[in-house]
Amino acid sequence: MSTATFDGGIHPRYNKDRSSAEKIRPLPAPAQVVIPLSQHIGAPAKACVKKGDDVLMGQTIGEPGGFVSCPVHSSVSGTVLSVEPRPGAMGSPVESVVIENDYAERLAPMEGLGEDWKSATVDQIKAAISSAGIVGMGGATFPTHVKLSPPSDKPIDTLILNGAECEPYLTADHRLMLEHSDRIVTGMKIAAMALGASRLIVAVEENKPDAVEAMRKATVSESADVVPLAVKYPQGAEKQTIDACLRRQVPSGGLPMDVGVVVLNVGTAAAIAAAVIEGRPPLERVVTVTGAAVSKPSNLLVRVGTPIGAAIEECEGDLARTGKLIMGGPMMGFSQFSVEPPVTKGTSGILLLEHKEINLREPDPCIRCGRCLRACPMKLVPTEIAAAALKGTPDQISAADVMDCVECGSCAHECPSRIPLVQQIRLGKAAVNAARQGKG
Amino acid sequence: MIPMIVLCGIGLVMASLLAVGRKAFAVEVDPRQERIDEILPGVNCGGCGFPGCSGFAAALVDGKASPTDCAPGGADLATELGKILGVEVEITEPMVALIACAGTDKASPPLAGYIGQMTCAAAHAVPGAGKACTRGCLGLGSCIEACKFDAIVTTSNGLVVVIPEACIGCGACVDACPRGVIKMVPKKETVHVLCVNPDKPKLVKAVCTVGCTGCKLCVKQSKRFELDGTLAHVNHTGDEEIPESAALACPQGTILDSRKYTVAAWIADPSAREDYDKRSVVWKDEEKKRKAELKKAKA
Amino acid sequence: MGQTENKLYVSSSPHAHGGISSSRIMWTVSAVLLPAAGWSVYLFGLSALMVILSTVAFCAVFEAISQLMAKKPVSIRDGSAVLTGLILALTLPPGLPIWICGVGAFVAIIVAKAVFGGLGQNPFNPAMTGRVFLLIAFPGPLTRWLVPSGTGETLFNHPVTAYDASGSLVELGANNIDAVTAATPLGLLAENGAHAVAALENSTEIFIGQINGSLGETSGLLILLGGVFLLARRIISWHIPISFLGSVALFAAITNMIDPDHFAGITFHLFTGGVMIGAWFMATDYVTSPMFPGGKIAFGIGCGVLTMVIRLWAGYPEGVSFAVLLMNATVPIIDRYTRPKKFGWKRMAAAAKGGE
Amino acid sequence: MSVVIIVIMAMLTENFVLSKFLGICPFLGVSKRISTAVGMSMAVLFVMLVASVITYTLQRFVLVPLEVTYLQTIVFILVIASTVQLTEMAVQKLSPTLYQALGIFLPLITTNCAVLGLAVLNIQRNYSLLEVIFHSIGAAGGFAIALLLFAGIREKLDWAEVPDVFKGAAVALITAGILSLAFMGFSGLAPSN
Repeated sequence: MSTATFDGGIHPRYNKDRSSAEKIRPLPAPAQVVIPLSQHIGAPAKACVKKGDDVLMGQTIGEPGGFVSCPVHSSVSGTVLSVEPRPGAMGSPVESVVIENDYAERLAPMEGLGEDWKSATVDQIKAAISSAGIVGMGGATFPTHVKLSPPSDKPIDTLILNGAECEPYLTADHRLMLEHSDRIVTGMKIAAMALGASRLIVAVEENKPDAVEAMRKATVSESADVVPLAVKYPQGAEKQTIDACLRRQVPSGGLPMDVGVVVLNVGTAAAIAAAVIEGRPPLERVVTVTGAAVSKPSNLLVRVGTPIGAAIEECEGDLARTGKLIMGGPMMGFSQFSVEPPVTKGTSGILLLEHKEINLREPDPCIRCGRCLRACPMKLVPTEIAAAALKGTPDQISAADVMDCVECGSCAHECPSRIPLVQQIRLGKAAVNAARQGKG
Repeated sequence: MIPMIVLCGIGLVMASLLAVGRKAFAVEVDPRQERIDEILPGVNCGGCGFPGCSGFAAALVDGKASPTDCAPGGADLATELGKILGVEVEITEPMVALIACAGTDKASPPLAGYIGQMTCAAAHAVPGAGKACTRGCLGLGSCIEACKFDAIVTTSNGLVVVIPEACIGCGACVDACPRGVIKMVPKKETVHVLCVNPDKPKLVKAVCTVGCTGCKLCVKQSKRFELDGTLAHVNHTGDEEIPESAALACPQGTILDSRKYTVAAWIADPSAREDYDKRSVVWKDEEKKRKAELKKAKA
Repeated sequence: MGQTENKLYVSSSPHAHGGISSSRIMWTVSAVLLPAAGWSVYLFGLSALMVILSTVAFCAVFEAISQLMAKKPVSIRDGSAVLTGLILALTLPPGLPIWICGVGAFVAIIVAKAVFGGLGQNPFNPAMTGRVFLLIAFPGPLTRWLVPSGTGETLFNHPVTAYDASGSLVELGANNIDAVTAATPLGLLAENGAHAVAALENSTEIFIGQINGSLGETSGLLILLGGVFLLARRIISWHIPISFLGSVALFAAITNMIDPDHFAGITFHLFTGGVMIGAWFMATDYVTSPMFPGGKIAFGIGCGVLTMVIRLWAGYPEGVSFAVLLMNATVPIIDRYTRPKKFGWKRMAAAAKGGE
Repeated sequence: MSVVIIVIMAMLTENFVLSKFLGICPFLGVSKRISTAVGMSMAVLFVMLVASVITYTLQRFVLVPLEVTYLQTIVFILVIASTVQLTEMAVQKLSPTLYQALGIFLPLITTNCAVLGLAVLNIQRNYSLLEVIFHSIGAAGGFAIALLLFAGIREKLDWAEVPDVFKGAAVALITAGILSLAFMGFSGLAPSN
């Protein structure tokens, strides 16, 4: 039997061996943290501290701004310097709480359910997860308590833990699975209980045999299956993982819960365990700092709110050699123009590419070679969407299925003419959204 | 004789067939639509918001559009259309587009190189692309694509300018700009604030040397200037002439006085700026003297 | 450009690229055609070399001119014009006057490509358009086939000579060019029926390519090897060549079975004329072939069937270039109706069941 | 001659548009969209069929017996014009969008030389009524094939960056020329008598 996988996809250069053997080590907390109030998809949190306030480590500094929202916690103890817009990972300024670290590490009181969680109610667990402000740690940053609350007409039978980590370069999840497999499994059991899911799957790309082994060992007493997945990008995309593990396809425009599945990142599971058992919100996360311009590629445990510059310095990244500074992985990450933006709950990597690695060539015309549509994991026709996005009306663009695109970047990665297909598709999405809003 | 009969006979048969057909398939059309279609400019600029000129004609007949909505046709066409439709037409002020940004790539240098789709909307969506100012003109010329009248041109220093003489005021460029830099202004207006950045003065100064900082010095020179937060703009409803001093008083050189310099010269010709700087220094000296004298007189 | 160092660049994701480029594809395909081109020079001597070099050069020049006129950057280096020139040359007979090569290149590059906006926009295969135009405009020169020497002697010892039908060496010139020409196997078939070419059927000559014909039509073996190489490198997919060759073979088999006297067999049809080069190199042109697997198969079958229909029943003994051109015209419609289902449709029924 | 050969000939070898160069006007005018091309093909099929049958009948039972065959052209035009008018009214009533899309080209089928050409050819070749019907279907089918292929290509050209000087009719004519070259491959297929 061949390894589980999906149709389409690509084989980028993975470059994971730079950092995959590096043990997770903590990065000292910086003198000042900048904690954005919007580290998740949904309504931004509302600041509940003001300039001059004394805050404790783990204290809530932002209250959720709605159901699809998350609280935000201080990752250090110290004094609030200001609440103001600061450059965020997406470039535009984000309302943030700036805190001066007093290095006292005074912890806020935390109330976990301890080992009693097994006897706790589903609501208690969800409340613990919700107040800890846990979001999808894989990068999508969708509030986890929302994901764990599917409507009653959509029963969940399967929980998939996603340890595929198909983004090139990144090894944060890999290291987490090796070093904290027990914690991940505990988090998985808690989430499964909250969902009432009977089937548990851990999906890991088979290029991490040690992680597969570690997860197998950790789940040996559980009823969970560890499924090795073929090494292919974007194997870790939610819909593709589900397709590979279960042969269920999430319908167009639908969510995993439409096929009775919830997918959680392994990092999220670990965070759930900490939140439910110890009552500890995610104050830090594992970040892979790597790339050709980094001399000491590492997997760092970084406090949320640490400027990426501090992590780059720790790993001896050479900014003069850097042509592109990326938060996240090379396929779906965001390029940065400064080292100011802070690490957030969703930052899985900091990548420094050298000048010679970046492509400055003007795109050539499309030669209709069809590589993009063979690469597309959603079986779309990227060139047609792009052509419609550039020249067509919103109706023509949505007729080309623009909204099914997951922006994984496979098409642009394969394009011999180096056409910025994903960017053009994003323009198309923006045009369609604008037209839909216009119609009301 | 026979050929006549043959022809007439066949003609008669066919004619009666057609007559029956016309009855069976009768359709009504508003005759005004065709007449309107004929007099419209036929450039299909889309400025009216309808799909092409014939779409506009249909909308006019249905009463969904106003005769003044056709910018290329201007006032003459509007009156003409009014006659056909049998409605009174109020002639509106002719407008032109204005790129309200003077931030050349020297005034607001880029923070990083940009790789990707070379259109404004695409670059706008990539943080750090374009100039330091995230509000001003990107200079990639998506408005030029949108302009059917070749009224917008690029400058060599990272901006675009509208040639007022060529602009017919259709407003297609306004929608093409992802940053809302383009404004429609009355054609007769002479003085313009070339900045749309509403950020705090500190932030504006950090990203651009010619951005409006909301210092209110122009407001002191003419009532026609108004402040919207920390961003000045000209109120077009007023009638009085704006004095030259309004532009000269601006410490940032944000205000264009088109009686002195054309937009193109103001943006792209360094000598225009030099000339302005000289005049501004002279004016400020005189102003100082005048104030000193005033003080003296008071004392 | 000194500024490029020490500078950060921003862009939309993805930030990684697989490294393949259009020009590498073009040059690879061109390189793969070189053995076949070399073989034709070995067979036909300088007369073949002149056709190849001049056609390629003309194509490159016309490409440059058209791009200069359109005020676009000149992109000869991307190899697409050279590839077009090479393919066009390989469809022409040896000894063709250079000026006719120039006309073909003009039609291919200017009329069939530049007019539509250059690379990637042309609905018709440029080389095929050039070839068909020449065939219709200059039927005489285009069907004057030199007899191959089979020894390379013409090239090395007597650069402007060729063998005549009786096997003796003659100097090439305007007066005696007819003396050294003969009908192609397909011409013989069309004129005289299958028995005229019975000797050729299953002979090594047509397999290796010691037959007369267009430059690239002669060596089916080298073309086949080149095509398989492209397939192995994943530059082309199997759909078009296999369905093209398969339908030709099937058509030949059926007609041959019905009337062996009149219709020739499978190997004859596969290895004569342009079927090999057409299936591997012309029909697979990205720009003018369908994008989806199903469409590619339909396209290949269409090419094969049309080739055989034209070969067997229409006026021209050779049908590949017409067939490819005709099928090019159908590509937009094929693409429209062969689009694969997007993710989330195929297994929706199963998914719905699983959700319950 | 077998009707199959007549159909194939009219469709491919003697394609009215691409090898006889008849009916170029609607071929260029109504080929921007596949949907309108289909509508136009249907209209032409109807007109061709009806006009051929009527003209054939008139020729055979009126013009020849009365020895006024010199009236052929004028009578045929009269018949075609009326048929077109009828079609136009029907289309306008039944599918206003198609009517709008076809625009001026619908009434122009009247002067569409393909229809008159077909009627005259029917007579010249001494076809029987059955042959006339199949010849009309073949001719209309050929027209439809040409129009559909062409419309497909032109829809694709919408996205292409055709140089300004070649935009519109120029590139359409060049495309038609190449298509016509391709159709020449069929020459000799089912030879005409």
